[in-house]
Amino acid sequence: MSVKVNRRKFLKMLGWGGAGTALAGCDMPTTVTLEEGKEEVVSYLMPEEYVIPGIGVWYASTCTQCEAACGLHGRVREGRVLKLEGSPDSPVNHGNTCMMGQSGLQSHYNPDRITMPMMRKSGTLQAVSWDDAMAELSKRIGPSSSVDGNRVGMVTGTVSGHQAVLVNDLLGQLGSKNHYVHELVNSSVWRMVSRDMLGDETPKLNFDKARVVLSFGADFMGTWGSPVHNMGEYAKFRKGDERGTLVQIEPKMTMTGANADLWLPANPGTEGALALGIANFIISRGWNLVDVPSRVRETLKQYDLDTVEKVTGINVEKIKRIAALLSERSPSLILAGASVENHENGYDSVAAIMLLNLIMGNVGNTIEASAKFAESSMQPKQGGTKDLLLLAKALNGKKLDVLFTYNTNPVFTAPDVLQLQTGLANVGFKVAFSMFPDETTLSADLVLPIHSGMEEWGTHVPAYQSEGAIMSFQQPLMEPINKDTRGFGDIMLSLLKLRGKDYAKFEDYYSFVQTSLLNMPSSIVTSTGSKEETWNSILQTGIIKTKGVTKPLKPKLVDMRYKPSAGNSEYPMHLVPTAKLGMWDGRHANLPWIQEAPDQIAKVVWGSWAELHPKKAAELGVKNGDYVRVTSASGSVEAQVYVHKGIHPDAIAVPVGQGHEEYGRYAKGRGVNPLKILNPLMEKRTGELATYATRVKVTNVHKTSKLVKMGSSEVQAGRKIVRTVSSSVYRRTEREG
Amino acid sequence: MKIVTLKQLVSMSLFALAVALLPATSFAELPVPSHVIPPVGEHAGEDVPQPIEFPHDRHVKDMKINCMYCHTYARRSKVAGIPPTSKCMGCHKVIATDKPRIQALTKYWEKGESPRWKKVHDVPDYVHFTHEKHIRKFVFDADFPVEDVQQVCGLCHGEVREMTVAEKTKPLNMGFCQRCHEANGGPADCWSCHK
Amino acid sequence: MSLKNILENFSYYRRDAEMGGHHEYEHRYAMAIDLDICTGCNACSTACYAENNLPVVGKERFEANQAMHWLRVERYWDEIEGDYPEQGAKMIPMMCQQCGAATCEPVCPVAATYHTPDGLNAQVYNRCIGSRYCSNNCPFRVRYFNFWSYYEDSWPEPLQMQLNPDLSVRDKGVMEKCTFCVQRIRVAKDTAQREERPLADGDFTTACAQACPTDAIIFGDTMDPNSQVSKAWAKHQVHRGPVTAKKDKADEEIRGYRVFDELNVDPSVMYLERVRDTEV
Amino acid sequence: MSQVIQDKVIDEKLEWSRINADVIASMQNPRLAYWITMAICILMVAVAVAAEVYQYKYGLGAGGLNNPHMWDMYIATFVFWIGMSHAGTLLSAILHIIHAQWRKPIYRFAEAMTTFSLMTAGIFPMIHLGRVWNLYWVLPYVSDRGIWPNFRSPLVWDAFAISTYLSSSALFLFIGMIPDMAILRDHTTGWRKKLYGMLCLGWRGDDRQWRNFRRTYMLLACFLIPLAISVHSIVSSDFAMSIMPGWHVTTFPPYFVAGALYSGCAAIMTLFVALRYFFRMEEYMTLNIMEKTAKLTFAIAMVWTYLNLIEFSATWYGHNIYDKELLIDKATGVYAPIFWTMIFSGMVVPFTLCFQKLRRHMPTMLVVSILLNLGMYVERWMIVAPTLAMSHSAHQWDILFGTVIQWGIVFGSFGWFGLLFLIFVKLFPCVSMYEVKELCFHLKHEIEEEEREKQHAIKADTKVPAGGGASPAGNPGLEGA
Repeated sequence: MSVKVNRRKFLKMLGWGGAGTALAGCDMPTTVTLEEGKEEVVSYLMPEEYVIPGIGVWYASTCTQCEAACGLHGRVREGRVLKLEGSPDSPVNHGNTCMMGQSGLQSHYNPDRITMPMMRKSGTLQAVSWDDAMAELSKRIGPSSSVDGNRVGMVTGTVSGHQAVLVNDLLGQLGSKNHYVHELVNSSVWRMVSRDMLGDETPKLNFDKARVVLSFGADFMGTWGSPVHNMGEYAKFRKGDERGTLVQIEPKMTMTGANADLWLPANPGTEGALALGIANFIISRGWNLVDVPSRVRETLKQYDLDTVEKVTGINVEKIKRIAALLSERSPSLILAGASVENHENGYDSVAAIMLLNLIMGNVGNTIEASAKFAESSMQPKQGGTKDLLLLAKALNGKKLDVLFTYNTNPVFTAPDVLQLQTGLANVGFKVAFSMFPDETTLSADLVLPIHSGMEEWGTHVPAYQSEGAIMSFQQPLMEPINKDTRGFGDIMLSLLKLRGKDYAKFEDYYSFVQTSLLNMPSSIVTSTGSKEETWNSILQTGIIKTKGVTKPLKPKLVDMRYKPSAGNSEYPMHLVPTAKLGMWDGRHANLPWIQEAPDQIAKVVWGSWAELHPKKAAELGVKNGDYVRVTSASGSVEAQVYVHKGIHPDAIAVPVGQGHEEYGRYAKGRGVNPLKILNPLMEKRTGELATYATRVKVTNVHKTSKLVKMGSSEVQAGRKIVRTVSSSVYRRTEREG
Repeated sequence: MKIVTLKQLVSMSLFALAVALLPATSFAELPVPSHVIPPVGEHAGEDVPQPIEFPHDRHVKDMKINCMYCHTYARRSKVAGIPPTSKCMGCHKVIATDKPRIQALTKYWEKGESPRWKKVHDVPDYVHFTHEKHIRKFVFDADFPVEDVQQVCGLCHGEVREMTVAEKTKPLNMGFCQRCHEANGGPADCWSCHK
Repeated sequence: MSLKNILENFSYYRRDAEMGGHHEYEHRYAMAIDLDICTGCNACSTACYAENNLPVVGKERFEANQAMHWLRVERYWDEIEGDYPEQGAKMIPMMCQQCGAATCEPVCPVAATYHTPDGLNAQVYNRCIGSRYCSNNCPFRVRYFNFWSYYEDSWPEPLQMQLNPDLSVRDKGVMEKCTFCVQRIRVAKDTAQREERPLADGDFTTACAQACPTDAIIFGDTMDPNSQVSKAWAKHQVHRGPVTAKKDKADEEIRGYRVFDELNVDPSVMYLERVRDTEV
Repeated sequence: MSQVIQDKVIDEKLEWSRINADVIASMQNPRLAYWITMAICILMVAVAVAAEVYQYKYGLGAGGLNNPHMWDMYIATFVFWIGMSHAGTLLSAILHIIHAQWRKPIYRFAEAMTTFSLMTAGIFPMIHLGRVWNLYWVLPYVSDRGIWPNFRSPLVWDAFAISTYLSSSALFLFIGMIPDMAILRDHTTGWRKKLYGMLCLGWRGDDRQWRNFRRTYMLLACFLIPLAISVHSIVSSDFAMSIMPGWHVTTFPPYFVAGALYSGCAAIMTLFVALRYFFRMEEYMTLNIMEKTAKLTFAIAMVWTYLNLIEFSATWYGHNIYDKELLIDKATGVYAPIFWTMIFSGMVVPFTLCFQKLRRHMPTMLVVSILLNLGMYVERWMIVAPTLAMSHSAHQWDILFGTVIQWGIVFGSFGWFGLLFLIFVKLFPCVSMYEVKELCFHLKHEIEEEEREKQHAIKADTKVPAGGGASPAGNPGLEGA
């Protein structure tokens, strides 16, 4: 078949390849017409021993698609990275990947990448040379400049490893303390509660040991913690000698919910009450394995089953059943996720849920202390939405003159009411380190195009350490596609060199990483033989095993100030802005594969939709494909309806990630962004943005069009395509045996 | 799957027969390795202008350089590979440096580039051809003297030793491959060659 | 093959699946997919896009049911009276089942789809003339046709650099489908041959199986009795060929089944029934 | 009045010269109506060509085809035209063999219809092919690559069957026209004379030629009949050989053949009325002939209805959930209106043919025949589309009503057929002159026979003594006397 177009493209690519590592693409697609001399072949200048054209070579690296820091193997052939696979050596993902990891290729080869530094001249961003860009930087923040450290800020996503060190030192050098770490998809509240009640922000969770997992809105397969790792653990949990039972309680069915044995929606914001109710019931029956002080008993007393049923809308029998389950099949593992954390009472709800873990004796059993990376400066700086609020305040209070942005897109994720965009106008000099023209980047004054994760050296320390404290190593899988991009590390180094002398000895980030890795104190790494051997093993495995620091958990109770969130007559519905595996917080909206991959539940592609319960849909008189308007106190969005029963009748779920105003051809102007209409509500005790607390009203706008989703029939219509069997039998055999 | 011999094949059609008769002569000079039933088919190759007019005849016939000395990947990979410039320079740093072609080559070398050669022997992108397997079957597994490897290469590449720049003298189309496969017991499964 | 060959071996070629087909199989690649731990996360599907040069068709063409995902994760809801689907959703990764008695093979006018000695259901792109009969005759509906010249706008510069050179890029008018990543099989065989050893289980696996975060997909050769997959098939009493005697249901642990087995197409993919705890 | 006279299909007193004159007149100086119809046809073809060019350039997606609807109107229309072609064979060959005289005035255009509808049908496989430039791979030619078509595939059988059928029916048409060509050669001038001179292959009309001619004609007729049957059986196996619900039906071959004859006869009735009206052929295409055609159509309609019901009941009692679901969905789902149209115009409308008054009322017959054809067309659609829309995999269900491109091409095919037919009627006699003459000749003789018998009867009568003897009351001739 004729693939002329591709052939021409491949020739171009060879032109590129000729300059560097790529070699005679002797089997690139060609046309059927095989006239001689129509194609060019370019040989190596100098052959590298291990590179044989036509044979793929695998290099170890690290995935930078989310914060989990999975290990990768990249298949490189003729100088192009063709396929990513999980690295079996990595304790994070054990050789597996998720759809985001697979799509890493597309963010690397993305047609919308920024190829030149850009500077704002007379209002518009114009391409400039790196020299000009660096000159501008030194003018603004160099030693000669009159920059005031306190008025310099940097907003990043989660950073760890050597990046964290550099960011830290740069801000330190400038005398700034304003490092805002913003992640929309986070579990900050859970971390705060674990810190307070267990003494460990990210305790190790042993799914495989648990016989029951009771998850309050923790989409641990999708967006909670380290998804790929969790899914691996989940498989063990299911395949153990006794098949574990998963109970999921959340207002909108997530991917995790879709795999639950029992899925229930409690009234949004009342999960805490449910947890306390269960706790109360368990204690009243004396099923608890760990006793609690009487004052706690007293507080629990008020949560008798009937009250709880009234509050949560979950039937007493179910509650009893869950409680019984927890006691019958101890040890269990009880988790809390986004839909619980991100309410105004989030902290207390999670605390209540954690209390269940304590009384069921899971702590030290299914919940253990995790090893922490010894070098604190390299530990991941995990963020949440708290810093977003702080940033907005700082901006609107005109507290910043210089702002660096890296690896996060606050302009997209911030609700309109925070007025981040206008706030940014108050900042004199905004520098964006970015691969893509996203909203934040395009509002900057200086845009520095950076390497993709497949062009850059680096180190990442996973926030969630499952087996000892490891550091995941990232090495380039191919030459930079654009000659005018630079590594984030390199740029930071050159900035650091502007002032201090400490970094003068490293001519680039690579040498910095290498030297510091090879010179790590033996208190951190046990070096295996000579430096060269160590380095080679690092390159081969992509994993650096270190001696972690493990502090034993010390469970303690926090005072229960739990209050269910109040109703609202004007805005009767709860808005559920769901992040999902794939789109994540919207950073992957520019990857065609992610756009075309159907949502795990609704199976909708290439756009936004709103999930409604049939009851509510009937009330509104809408069906699949009809448009509804979702109005909150601070704005409104319009989306097509997808009706299914996996959602609370009083909730409407709009997925996060679409609705970009910029961000390249695949994302721009596609769908709507529910984050924009969130009310500026705060989680009372942590100060996180309460993303699930916004109340909305839904109106039928009497507009309809075909809902673009995969698959037509919602049910199997008598076909036995997916068969289901009851697990009761397993347990019986097991009990007998 | 059962494979038939060339004799049976000829009965297939007069056309095939006609094509089959042609090359009997063309192999006169280049001795055919006894263990191979040569593929049949002729192709009038057009001469392709190359950045440097590389004289195969000098290297192969006069200098007796083995094909696989330069096309070094042939026995290891699906592609034979164009020799890296460094390999050329290995000799031509000292040899025949006065010749214009060599000087042209040296220019490339100094610029740190490789010449952009034009591809002469090519198969469509939906064909999966590996030099390695053919070399293994007809040379190494057959204990055929490696120094005579050009006879094997010649089966599909013609008498390169007589050419300056390479020229396509075999059709390299499916009929050509398929007949040889049937004759020499190559795989007859579509997917072993098509991708 | 030559006409002579056909005539000589005619009786042999017309042996149908019940008689083991017209192949002395060298391998019979198959899968075992555990629906209990399949989370429906779509990693397999995306991995397939990456491995097999699948074009991204865009919203309009997706709407017109012209998407090209060789592996799709189907999602079904229970038909329930209650308010909520308390047992979650039903997910199943559906790709070409590489049927032993494939219904697509006999109907292709030009024999562009046929059975390989590896027990795979081959599709030879450059032979296909696009009569689309094969797809019409596929009960699983897993054959995808190039209704447009997708390649023209699927890989804008420099995305096309990611294209896998081990596969051809398909043009309009050609039928295509999951191949069990035959290019990987090919590479593995070449490597094994190079190292002068037989092909071993786990030498290679399909893109989907490799990506799967829960390792729900097992891929291997059912003719190698020690391979993971044939063990799984044996354990769950699923056998090659047409549907035979009922399984002994005494052992409830047996969950294996093949979709549309009643049609006697002998699929090479065994699914394990999804388990749900009905006591909670 | 005698039986012979009563249902004689044509007035035997027609002068042979008159027959020639009338028929030749019908071939000359076309009227405005002709040109208008011609223009419409050309327009339709133009539209189709434009659509096809677009589709060829951008791929079959332009036709709205998708997964699951890999086939759609193209195949339905293909089957429809193949079916259409059977009527000609029926009239010209089958009735020829069983010596049904009344076919003679009308079989010529029926035979032409066969050829042209085949020429139309033959286009569709190409239109619907993904890579039509490789169409020849379907044929078993000796290839340098040593590969062959898949002889197990019904599509390959199609290729053989249709090409054979087309060529032989074209031949049959031509052979049947030879004597007329000669007549035309003698009565025309200019280029027409040259043309017919060539085509009549030096026909002089001597005994030897007539003898050979009759033999050849009979031989071809015998050859054509099994061919016609087989062709549509093979077309039906395109569906019956698959495992799809609603396609995998054992009764498909006879069902398709019946359907084919049915639609063919309906088409003949339509053209009959049209030609009769436009070419003033009242004397040749008489009401009696229409009656006979109508009766024949009714009989076939009943056969088709019967087979249809068989299929339904088999599905209904078969307990194959896929088939059953599909049937129910056809009758109640999105396709229901179309399905019931088919049932109505295929099973109910034919009963109008039971009434002589209606059979002899041309406008009614026109409407009825068009209804029947409509019914037969949607029947084909109801075979192709719903099965694809609702096959085994519930995930891939989809309803499809085609796109402008697709419909354009489908309508264009009718224009194409019309175009060919219009050219034919002006180039060749749409009524077989020599056979009409035969017909008159035979009739004359039969009638003279009767007359003679009558005379005998009367003579015998007079011999009988008055009041005595049995009167041959059985003889209808007496009433006449």
